[in-house]
Amino acid sequence: MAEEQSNGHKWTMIVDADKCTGCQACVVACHAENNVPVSSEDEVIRGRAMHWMRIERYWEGEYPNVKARFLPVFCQQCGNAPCEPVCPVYASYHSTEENINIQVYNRCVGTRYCGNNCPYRVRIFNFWAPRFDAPLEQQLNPDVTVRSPGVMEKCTFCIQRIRRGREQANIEGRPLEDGEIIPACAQACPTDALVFGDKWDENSRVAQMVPSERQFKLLENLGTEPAVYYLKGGETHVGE
Amino acid sequence: MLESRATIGPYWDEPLPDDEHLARQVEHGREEHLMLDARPPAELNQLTLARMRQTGPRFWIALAGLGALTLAFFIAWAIQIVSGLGITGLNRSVMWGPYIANLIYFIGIGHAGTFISAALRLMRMDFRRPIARAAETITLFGLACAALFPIIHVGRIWKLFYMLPIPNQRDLWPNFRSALFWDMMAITTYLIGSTLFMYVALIPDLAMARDHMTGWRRKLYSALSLGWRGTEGEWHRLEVVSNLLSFVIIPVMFSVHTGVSWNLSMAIQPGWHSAIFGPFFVVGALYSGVAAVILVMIIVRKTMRFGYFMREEHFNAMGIFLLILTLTWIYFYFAEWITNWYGNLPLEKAVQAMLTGPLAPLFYLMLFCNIVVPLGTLWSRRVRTSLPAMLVIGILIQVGMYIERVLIVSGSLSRNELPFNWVNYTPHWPEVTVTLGTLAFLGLLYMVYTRFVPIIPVWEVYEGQAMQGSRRVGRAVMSTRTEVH
Amino acid sequence: MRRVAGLSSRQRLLFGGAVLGGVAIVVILLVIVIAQTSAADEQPIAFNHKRHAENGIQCQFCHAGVAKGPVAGIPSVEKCMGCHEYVATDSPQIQRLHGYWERQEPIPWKRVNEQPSFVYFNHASHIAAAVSCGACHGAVEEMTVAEPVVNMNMGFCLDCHAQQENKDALWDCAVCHR
Amino acid sequence: MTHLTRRDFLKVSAAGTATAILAGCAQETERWVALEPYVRAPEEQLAGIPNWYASTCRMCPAGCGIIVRVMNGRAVKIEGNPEHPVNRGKLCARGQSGLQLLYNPDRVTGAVRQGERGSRKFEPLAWNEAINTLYEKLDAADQAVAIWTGSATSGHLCDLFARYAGAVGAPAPLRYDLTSALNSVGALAAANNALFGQATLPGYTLAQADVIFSFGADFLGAWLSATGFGVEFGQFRSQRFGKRGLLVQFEPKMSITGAKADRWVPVQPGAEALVAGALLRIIADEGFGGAERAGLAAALAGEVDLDAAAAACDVPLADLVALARAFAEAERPVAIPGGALAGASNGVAAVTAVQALNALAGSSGLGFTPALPTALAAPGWSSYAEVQALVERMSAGQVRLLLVHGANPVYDLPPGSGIADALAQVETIISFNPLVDETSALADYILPDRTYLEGWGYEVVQPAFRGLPVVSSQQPVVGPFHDVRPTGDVLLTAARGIPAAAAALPWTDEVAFIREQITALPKGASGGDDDEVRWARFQQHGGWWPEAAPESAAPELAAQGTLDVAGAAFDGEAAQYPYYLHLFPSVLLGDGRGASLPWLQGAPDPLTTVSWQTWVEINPTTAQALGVDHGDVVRVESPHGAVEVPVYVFPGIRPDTVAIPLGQGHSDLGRYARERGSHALHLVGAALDDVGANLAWSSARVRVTKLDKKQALARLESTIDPGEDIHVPF
Repeated sequence: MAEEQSNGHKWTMIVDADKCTGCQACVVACHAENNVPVSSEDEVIRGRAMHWMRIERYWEGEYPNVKARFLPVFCQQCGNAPCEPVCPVYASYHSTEENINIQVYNRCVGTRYCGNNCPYRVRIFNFWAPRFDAPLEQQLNPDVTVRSPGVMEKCTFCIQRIRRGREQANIEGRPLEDGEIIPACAQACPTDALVFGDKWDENSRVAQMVPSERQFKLLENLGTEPAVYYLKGGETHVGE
Repeated sequence: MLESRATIGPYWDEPLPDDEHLARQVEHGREEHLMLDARPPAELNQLTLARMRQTGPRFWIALAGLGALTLAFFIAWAIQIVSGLGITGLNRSVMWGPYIANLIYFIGIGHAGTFISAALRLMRMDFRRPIARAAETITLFGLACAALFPIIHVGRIWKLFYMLPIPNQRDLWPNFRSALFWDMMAITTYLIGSTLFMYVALIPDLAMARDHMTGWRRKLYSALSLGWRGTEGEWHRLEVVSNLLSFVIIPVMFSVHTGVSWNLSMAIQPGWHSAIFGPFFVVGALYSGVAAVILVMIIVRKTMRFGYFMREEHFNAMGIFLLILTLTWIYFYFAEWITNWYGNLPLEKAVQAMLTGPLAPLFYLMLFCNIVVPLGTLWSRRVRTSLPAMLVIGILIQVGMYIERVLIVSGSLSRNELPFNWVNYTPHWPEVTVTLGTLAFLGLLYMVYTRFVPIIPVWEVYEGQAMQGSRRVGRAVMSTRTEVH
Repeated sequence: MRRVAGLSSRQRLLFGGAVLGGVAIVVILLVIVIAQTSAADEQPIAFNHKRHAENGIQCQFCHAGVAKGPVAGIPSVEKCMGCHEYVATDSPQIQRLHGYWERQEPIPWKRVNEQPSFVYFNHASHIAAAVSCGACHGAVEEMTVAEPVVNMNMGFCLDCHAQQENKDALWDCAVCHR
Repeated sequence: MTHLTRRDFLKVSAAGTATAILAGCAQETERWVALEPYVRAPEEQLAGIPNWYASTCRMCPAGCGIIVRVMNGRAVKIEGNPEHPVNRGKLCARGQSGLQLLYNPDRVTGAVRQGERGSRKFEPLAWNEAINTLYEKLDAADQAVAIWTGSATSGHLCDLFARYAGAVGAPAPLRYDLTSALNSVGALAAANNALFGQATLPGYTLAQADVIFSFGADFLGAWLSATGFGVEFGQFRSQRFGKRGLLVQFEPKMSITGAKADRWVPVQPGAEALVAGALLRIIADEGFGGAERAGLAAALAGEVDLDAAAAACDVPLADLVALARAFAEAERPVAIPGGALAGASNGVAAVTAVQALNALAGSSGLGFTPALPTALAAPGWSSYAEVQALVERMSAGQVRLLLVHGANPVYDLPPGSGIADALAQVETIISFNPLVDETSALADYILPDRTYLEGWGYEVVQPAFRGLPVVSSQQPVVGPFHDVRPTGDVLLTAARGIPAAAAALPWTDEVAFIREQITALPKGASGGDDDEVRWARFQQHGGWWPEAAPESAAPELAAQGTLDVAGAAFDGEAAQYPYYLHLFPSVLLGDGRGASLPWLQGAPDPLTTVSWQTWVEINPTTAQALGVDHGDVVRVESPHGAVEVPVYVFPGIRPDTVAIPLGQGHSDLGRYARERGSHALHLVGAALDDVGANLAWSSARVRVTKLDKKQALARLESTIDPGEDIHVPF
């Protein structure tokens, strides 16, 4: 479904790979904000670590000219999302208001088709019932559903923050400001590697950052039209 | 029809020709061809009905064994529902495992039954007559078992009704864009169609059973036979309906496996995203399905002593059919493999590298089972007509085709676009139990079914034998006896 | 019917047993369902909305969060005591209230209207859109015992959302589910 | 599954189709946390609307400002305080996890007494009795009381403890833990003192730097003030006109700072001083950066074997020359020493050599925390020599009462220090830690302090950023979750019975003390003319800092003479112990405190993506020589001890070095930490470094033996080699 610029918002994230230090602040912030349970050691070994976002680390070259590159990967909120058409019950659907992908947990029956069809592998499945050893459940964010076992879940660009921000602006009868809504990851990122905003708002920071020559999209060849733009990591050379 | 049968009269009343050479030829023909080796209808009836009551100790032992496995399957399923899919070996990247492979596999083995019955019926192949019902039955139960798997597979079985198009106040419908939805529709349609197709053909035999049975069986059959009396009008309608259903069911059959394959090929997944998957899966399904029918034929013939009905000619014909399918399947497999190989896309190559790397034992076993063995043996008539040989080949093809499905489903998923997320898959006990248990369940259903309905379509055999001396010219039925001689 | 009548006594026993067993299972399951869904339990204090409304107390006086945020809120014991320290102190219900106050215990009110955990309803947005309380809660000011009036399911919400001007924006799943 | 809910029951019976459909009818209304009505509603609380409270993070000593989102009386999220000069609205993984300390299932819920030390059988103790006990023990111990504080001890508590100790004539409280050792605050302060006459932690301004040479300092990971440096680094990478700066990292094992560096130079452990000296020598010899800089370099650099330096870096000499040129010719070069090099036996010399590089450009990127206008100051860290002295006193039976707050000496010190035996000689040990850690397990009493989200406090921030002196505020964001009392109040109450202390500690409670300290400060950035307003603004804005940084000149080089570039000495013969041991704090678990928090345990290590475990990083070449691969368990043995850990084959490490992260290997500290991984500090001896003040924790050599065992690594990354065809997707 093509997206049309309407009165909605085109939420966009910019990931500056040059600044990402892989420090995991965003990952833990996401766990805290979105009630993502922690996977046990055995589950991680079985390849079921639950993170809505992860920092992929790729090695380049060999010692001593070795480089490690960090790539934060979370739901790319594709404009042309492969996960959406395959869901038989519309649990994975495209929000025409926010122009991101929404996962409706209570609608999900758990066919996991969307998970297979996501080339970024950012959709995770609740293989077990979530567990929070008492009293750790006191921390749970009341704005986010605790997902029941058997459903798919994924990064939502902190839809609860987006909605809260919009509702608040609505109640107060004013337009949204750029930077008013920030997802937990971008908020935590010490180096400011994650920038979030509405691309359709011409004055927003993201709208100005998108046309960078360092910009690329992850697996762009698949035509998924992600709403996440990456900025290539640079290199400063010695003696030039 | 009944009238025509009456006017031409049973040819077995004819004496053998006087010429000794010719007499031997006719005798040999009768030995080989069921249609030429006619027996009085009453005898056919008795032969079939007697076997339905036959339950020796071996029957009960087999029943108990299969029952135990089936029970294990349902217990494993219940445990999986309670504790969540965490007990399976599925993981973050390989979200579809043997459950989906089983779905494909069971639809596959169910595939050939109705095809054999319907297509061969339309092509007026007489050899189908005694085996048609045995084949249709495996379609029925194969599909029923296959239909369990989406239910076993989903995370929230108690919300499965969301997939049904139920009008509701919330304006929520299933997603008609989803291949999964259409797959479900196709399976349901095929299941209903196959059931009808089989049931329609079953009515005269149920009526026959009703007429020969007493007690509760009589009650059961009189209810099931819907008051069949065998009037000419009834026979006429039966033929019309059967022919109609035969025509209708074949496209549905194609749609089912194409639908299943599209679940995979419509996805952005190296190893899945292939244009050939539709026909490839249909052929693969026919391949495993025909092999399954042969297996069933052997077992039914052996355990129920149906040597009279299932003869060399049947195994020979099915063997040839299997050989043709082997070649077709090899063609498709080769076409898919070489396209990917020549295309040299890194991720497709990664999938192939996995098949020849960590999964090599499975991969080569699959090639051995699906290509080497059938291609090397089925050329020989001796092999085709040897029951032990066909049993082994049939089982090997089942194994091979099952492995092929698992490799396609779980194998491909373990290599995806971002190499950071590659992961291998090993099944855990629930998948193993459920898979074996479903096979047992299929066997159990089949076994019980053979004791409740005549597994040989007596009327069809009888009709075939009766029609053997006749052919249809326009609306008239004429004797062809001279041609036989 | 004739068939059943024609059965032997043993068969009838079996048949009847099967029917009874089936009915029993259905009843047990229904009880479970009802136990799950019915929340109309007795409140710890028989609060009378009607009486309070008659005395001119506005909804927002007690449910103070209703125009400010998602949750309307239940007043604290302190707030009740603000009036009832002096008002109607001889009523047995008010004496119960005093009991909670003296023990400094919160009143364990039974929830009357509740949404499942995956539904995020924002009272303030609805107040801002001038939806009256009664549109969903019924004429609470006429109730002696507060009861849910409408079945607040998704269909009920959407019936109303569909009639709004910005219906497309209100049709988004993320409006309520997050 | 701990309890069977109705929904579970329904699921049990769901094997039948009818039941399955029925289960679907049942609404999933179960809420994890229900809204509860109040008896007295706090004025600012409205159900469903969050409140934010500013406070200070205490997960490490950096002193970042936080704001905590509180809903319905529950703290649900910690975020960075955008106004705070240190972290400027950002917060690291450890800071985010503070909530799990507050709501940790293994917290000590009230005062307890332990009958037999180490039995872990605790009897509850009424607080009256507990405070009385503390008073009696304090009274009885008189001067023979020792106080051991650490990173988790709030600044105000350090001050109160110091005042108490001063009043009764006891030795000053010790402030030492593994964090301070790993940050090598002792070596940094000693070197700064020697070079610039400033015995404090250095601060660096990276935002405008054009070249950063970092020697071993993982300033983006777990060194000093990672979030503050992270913010600086972000600005460093996006300077005006597209300038992104040059970061060169010299370290034996790639840290995340090394991963972000434009050039990673694998310097041999212990040779950092040599390399820094070589850089100076080259600058001096080649005259890079103009006469002034070259002259300064010539004055500092001694005779250095340049070829040896290049060899120690595994780079050609030409590269080293190019690096020296880049540094010398940069407008604002910064050199940062830290991490393992400061823990080597030549630690102070190495730090000095690196810090000296800063002097070339007039120390433009270097700064020291300015003093506050009042007597308030950051409490100093103790040196390891002082720790040794206390351990000796304890062993000699001269300490009758030991108070432990915010530190965990049994875990924080290598076994060779003799801490365990020393503790056994102490008559009474009282711990104030919120969890039963290794030291609390040996304590007689635990009088748990409130966690920082429930308690009051302040923190004088060090190192400071942008030259701003900062007193960060700490206030309760939620009511106390358990029956725990603030240690400040407990101490003040108990001290009232001791005449000498009562006079020195006249405050009724700790808040009165904090208030007095804070209101003495002049008007800061948040304004406030009278005390009341200033006190309120202090809490509201998360602390006190001036509107603008006080004028301060760049640090003047005080030292003269050439630098000492001798290599470090290592424990163990090279023949017997062929590999250097490189210990490093985990980015997530820090010095081990994080191990009790599931978020940190479950988050993958940035470079190895391993969670929940300890591993040893080995170069692929070395691994091949040893015949080991990922997940093979090896025995890493030093002259001081041995650990058994699985191998992670790590491309970014020198072949002659193996690296083990610290943080795991707890025998206590709650269910998430207990019996998990190994504590590599057991491989380290208790020797002192070149100035005889700091623990030389990075001075062991080890041998590695393959064991016939495997342990699957809990890696997030794929365990499958993608082969050569698959490229990094960017």
